[in-house]
Amino acid sequence: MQNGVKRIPGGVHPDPRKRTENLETVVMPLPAEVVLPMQQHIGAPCKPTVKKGDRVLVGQVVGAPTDRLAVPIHASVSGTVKAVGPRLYAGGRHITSVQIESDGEQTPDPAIAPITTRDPAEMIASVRDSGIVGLGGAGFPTWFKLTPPPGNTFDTLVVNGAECEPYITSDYREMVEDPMAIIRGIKLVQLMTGIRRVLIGIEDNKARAIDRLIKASEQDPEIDVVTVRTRYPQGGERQLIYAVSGRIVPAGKLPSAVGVLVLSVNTVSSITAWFETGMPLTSRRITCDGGVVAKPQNVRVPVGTRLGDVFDFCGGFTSHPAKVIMGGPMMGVSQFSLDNTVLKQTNALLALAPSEINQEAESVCIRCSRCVTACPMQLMPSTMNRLILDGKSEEAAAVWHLNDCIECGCCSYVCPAARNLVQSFRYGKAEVRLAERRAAQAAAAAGKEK
Amino acid sequence: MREQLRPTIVLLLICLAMTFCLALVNGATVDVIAARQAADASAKRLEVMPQADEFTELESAEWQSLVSDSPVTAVYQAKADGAAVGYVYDVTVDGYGGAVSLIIAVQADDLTLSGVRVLSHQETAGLGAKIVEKDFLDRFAGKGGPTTVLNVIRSGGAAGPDSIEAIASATISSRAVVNAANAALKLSEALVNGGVTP
Amino acid sequence: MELFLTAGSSPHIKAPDTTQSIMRDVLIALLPTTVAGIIFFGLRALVLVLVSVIAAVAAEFVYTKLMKLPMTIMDLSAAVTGLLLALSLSPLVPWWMAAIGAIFAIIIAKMIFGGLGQNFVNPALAARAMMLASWPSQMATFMNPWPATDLVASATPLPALRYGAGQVPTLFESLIGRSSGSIGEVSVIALLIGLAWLLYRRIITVDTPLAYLASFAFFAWLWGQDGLFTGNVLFHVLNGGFLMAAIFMVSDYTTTPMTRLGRIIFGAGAGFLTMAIRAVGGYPEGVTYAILIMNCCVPLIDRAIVPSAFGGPKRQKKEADHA
Amino acid sequence: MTLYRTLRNGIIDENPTLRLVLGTCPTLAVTTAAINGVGMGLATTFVLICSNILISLLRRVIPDKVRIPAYVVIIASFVTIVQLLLEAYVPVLHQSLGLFIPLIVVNCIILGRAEAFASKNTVLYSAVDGLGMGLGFTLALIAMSSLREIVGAGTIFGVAIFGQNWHPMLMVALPPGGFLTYGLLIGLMNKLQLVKVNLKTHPAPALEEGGAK
Repeated sequence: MQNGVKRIPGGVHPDPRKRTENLETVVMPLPAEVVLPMQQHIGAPCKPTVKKGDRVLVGQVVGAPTDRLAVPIHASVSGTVKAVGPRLYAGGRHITSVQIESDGEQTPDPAIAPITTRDPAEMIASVRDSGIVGLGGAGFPTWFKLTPPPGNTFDTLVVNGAECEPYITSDYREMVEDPMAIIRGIKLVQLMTGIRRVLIGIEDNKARAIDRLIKASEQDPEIDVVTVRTRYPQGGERQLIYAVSGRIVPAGKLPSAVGVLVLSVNTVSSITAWFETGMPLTSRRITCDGGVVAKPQNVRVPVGTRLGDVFDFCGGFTSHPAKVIMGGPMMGVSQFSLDNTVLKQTNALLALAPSEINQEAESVCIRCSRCVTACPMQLMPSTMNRLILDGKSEEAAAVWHLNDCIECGCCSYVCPAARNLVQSFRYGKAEVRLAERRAAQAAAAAGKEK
Repeated sequence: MREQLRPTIVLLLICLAMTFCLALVNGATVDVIAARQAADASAKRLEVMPQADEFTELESAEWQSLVSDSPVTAVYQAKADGAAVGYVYDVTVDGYGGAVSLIIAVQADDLTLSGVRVLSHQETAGLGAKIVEKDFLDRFAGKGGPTTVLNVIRSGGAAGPDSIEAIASATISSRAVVNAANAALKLSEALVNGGVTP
Repeated sequence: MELFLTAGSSPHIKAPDTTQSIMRDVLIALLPTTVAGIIFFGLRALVLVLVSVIAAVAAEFVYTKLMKLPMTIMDLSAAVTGLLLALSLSPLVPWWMAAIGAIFAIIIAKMIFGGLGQNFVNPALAARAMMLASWPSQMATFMNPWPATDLVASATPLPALRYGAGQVPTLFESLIGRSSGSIGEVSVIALLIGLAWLLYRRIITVDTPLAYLASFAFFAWLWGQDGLFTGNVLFHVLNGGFLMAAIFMVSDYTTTPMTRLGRIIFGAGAGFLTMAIRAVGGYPEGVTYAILIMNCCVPLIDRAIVPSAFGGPKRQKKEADHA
Repeated sequence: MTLYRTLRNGIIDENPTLRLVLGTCPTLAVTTAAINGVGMGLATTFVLICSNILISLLRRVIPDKVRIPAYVVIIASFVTIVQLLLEAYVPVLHQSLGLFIPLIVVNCIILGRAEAFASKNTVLYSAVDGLGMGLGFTLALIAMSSLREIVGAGTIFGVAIFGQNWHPMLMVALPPGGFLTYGLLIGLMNKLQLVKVNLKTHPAPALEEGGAK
């Protein structure tokens, strides 16, 4: 074990509220039906390969990728397709979804078999078939990450076990319950990418996980467990890379620019499961917690399970939740309906009591500069906020580096005036994108006229 | 050519016309102004030396050799019924905000101050500007005498026979007036001793 | 289908500190100084404190009502301004002057510019400067603290040192508050207790006060009474309004820069100006004008310093130099 | 534009001091006492009316190329006349306004009105414009100087109006107080004018078709 080499700038220290960290993961009984939206990754949505009335088996492809980046979507239960059509999701987009009624049998697709190839290129291609995406949040297709962009090479694998958001313990439980799966997964990744050096970054408040992984990696001198300071957003890619290796990812670049590949612990163990069983990503562990959840715990659920079913399994609500959030309270997306479903990248479901969430009205900025201190990207949140509200988003981007904002929410979290800082940055970034697009269109039109 | 000429001629005519108007107004007022200025000056001198009825200015050669570096700019001999009673001085000293011009009268017989008036100043309003107030200037009346040098004490301090209490928070302005008075006293003594009999 | 229509953009949680709680902590930090002032100067200090605070809050109340703005007195910033103003006054100032000062601070220096967060100068200091210009003699007459027998002091420590008039207090006297001066500036110990509270509650960071102290101490040493590099640093630090300003004025959020580098520049500039005024200016005390002048520079400082983002070009270069 | 509108324009709508922010130098400098405000205002009004009349009379004679020098000569002459008259017959005012009388020459109100109004309008209107602008200037100066004298010195036209225990706010009589008072008066004027504009030019907006009620 070694300590993190650098302290990340900024950051905040919210109350961890990790009440589920000592509870064994429970497998949830099969839900009556699942709904699989055709977009659970970054990239174009998949095209449904089944129609109403089709019978499907577990692990069978129901959505085929339509562009270079995307990964397939697999049935998470066996049963009958009840409907294929658009559904409304948080964020206000309609996404084509496949609704499957479970037959309760969970019959696996007979084609499923362990992956035996050990040729790097073939292995990476097979990871695409597994449907695995980054399970920490954004859902970036993992197979795509495994190949460095032209001109870059990987020399270090950073395994992200920081899990800095409050409430969430799904990565932690993975590390505690099956550390060997992570180590085996790391070795598979080493095979695929040729990376030798591996750093597993874990926050110093997760002593048991650190302990387990050190024991599991005793035989492997190339794998080091690195303890990092407990601080949000320690689990952000740039932050974790800096903390464990001292390398700084240049603004606007990906970690591959400094030779680093970052995978979360759950992603790594999904790779293990894929190669050892051949079963694609059809279920995952999520933390179900929050002040109004009767029995908070970690549950393994099929992808596509209704949120309501998960909450019901966890004892239901003790009172009406003030907010239902998919993901952590700092970066998660609040949900408008319990009919929305668990996605591949969902790591937590929170139903929060009014006392747990921010309900303060926005008031004027008092220039306390706490946001400046808290910003892990060393930006000037209050200045950018003022400019964006004045309609000067482009100045905020050109002078004050608006586009380097990682939307971690630290500024809004610390603001004593409860200003909607990061919220305004999302708006500002959209405005800048729009302006750039318009400028490009105008330039193109001008070019044509000539 | 005509284009150049016309504006020139018009401007010239306007200048001539306005100059003519100014000459008229000046002619009508010049005597009034002169008379008033003279009256003003003698009225001020009368104020500081009420017993006199005639003031004659001394030639600068008569007194400038007696003292060096004096802030005094003019000396008048004051006479009552033809008999000399004292001197009246125009003095300009440095105050807090710039030059302070005063009129200071000294009795010829015992070399004491007869009166002090401020003609113009640029002291801070409400502070140094209080040097024009009667309350402050009256502190000078009767002070002085042969070889006396007046000194300034802080407002509220213990006063001696030769001390002038300063205006609160305006010691520099107060000191300026006292310096002017000391210059007048010194010159008076020199004038008396130097035989320029009043 | 059950809908949760209070959905909103992340983050969904917030740290417990609010504007009101911050101002409350500042008030708590000012408490020891206020109590010390009332003990040393008696009832008249209490009256001044009450009048100033009430006038400030009432002025904000009336202004917001008249201009039909959202009511803001509950953020307690007006109370802080009123208290800071009272503490920077001589206990002998008539109560109505304090009231006018407090109203000036709130209406002219703060609300007209848009209220909390928008004022470009520290309202309490602006009001103090106005009062210094309006009533110089009342503002410069001080009293000896309890249990002295003669009520009106001949001079406060700074003029005593500068003009050689009156008693220069010993360091011990300055520490517990036995010299004359403004209500809030005589007891060093009470001020330090306030500083400890602000730091413990993380209301202020130590960078601006330290920069102010360092620069001020250097120039105090430089501009000594007996020529260069002979100054009595400890005397200048412990007497006059320096400490109170270092703790409560240069750490004022609204009127100081947002970046750490900016705050250090601010503190250093204020330190230089304070000592420049004390040593060669027209006043024995320079804190008020020094900070007001630096307040005016804050927009420039904030505009000039654009921090490089984490991973931005400058930062990379710096790290490369380290390696 | 009627004669009344022309007069009112100078006094209120385009008050040179409070709306056009012209002639700030004399405004800030002489308004320490009400009597100075009156004196300066009336002296300026006199020059303004005279120069407006003369310039309006000569507006077809003065060639465009030399109009500015011609205006300056005319204005400067009238200022000198005022100065001589004041010195001869109102020496008290002459003493207190002293330096600022010659400065009327460069008071931009006068040159501004000559250029913007008198050179384009008939004699009668120019005279009325001069009167209106002059009165506007005078009224603004009186307002400001009275305020500064009352607050800054505790007197009005030299008469004490507060008791013995009142210590006037000296700062208001000092230069910073001049700027502050000026700013506040302009702000107040804007506030009042804004309300009026809103009511007059922006009546309750009519609902567009299909607009929500």
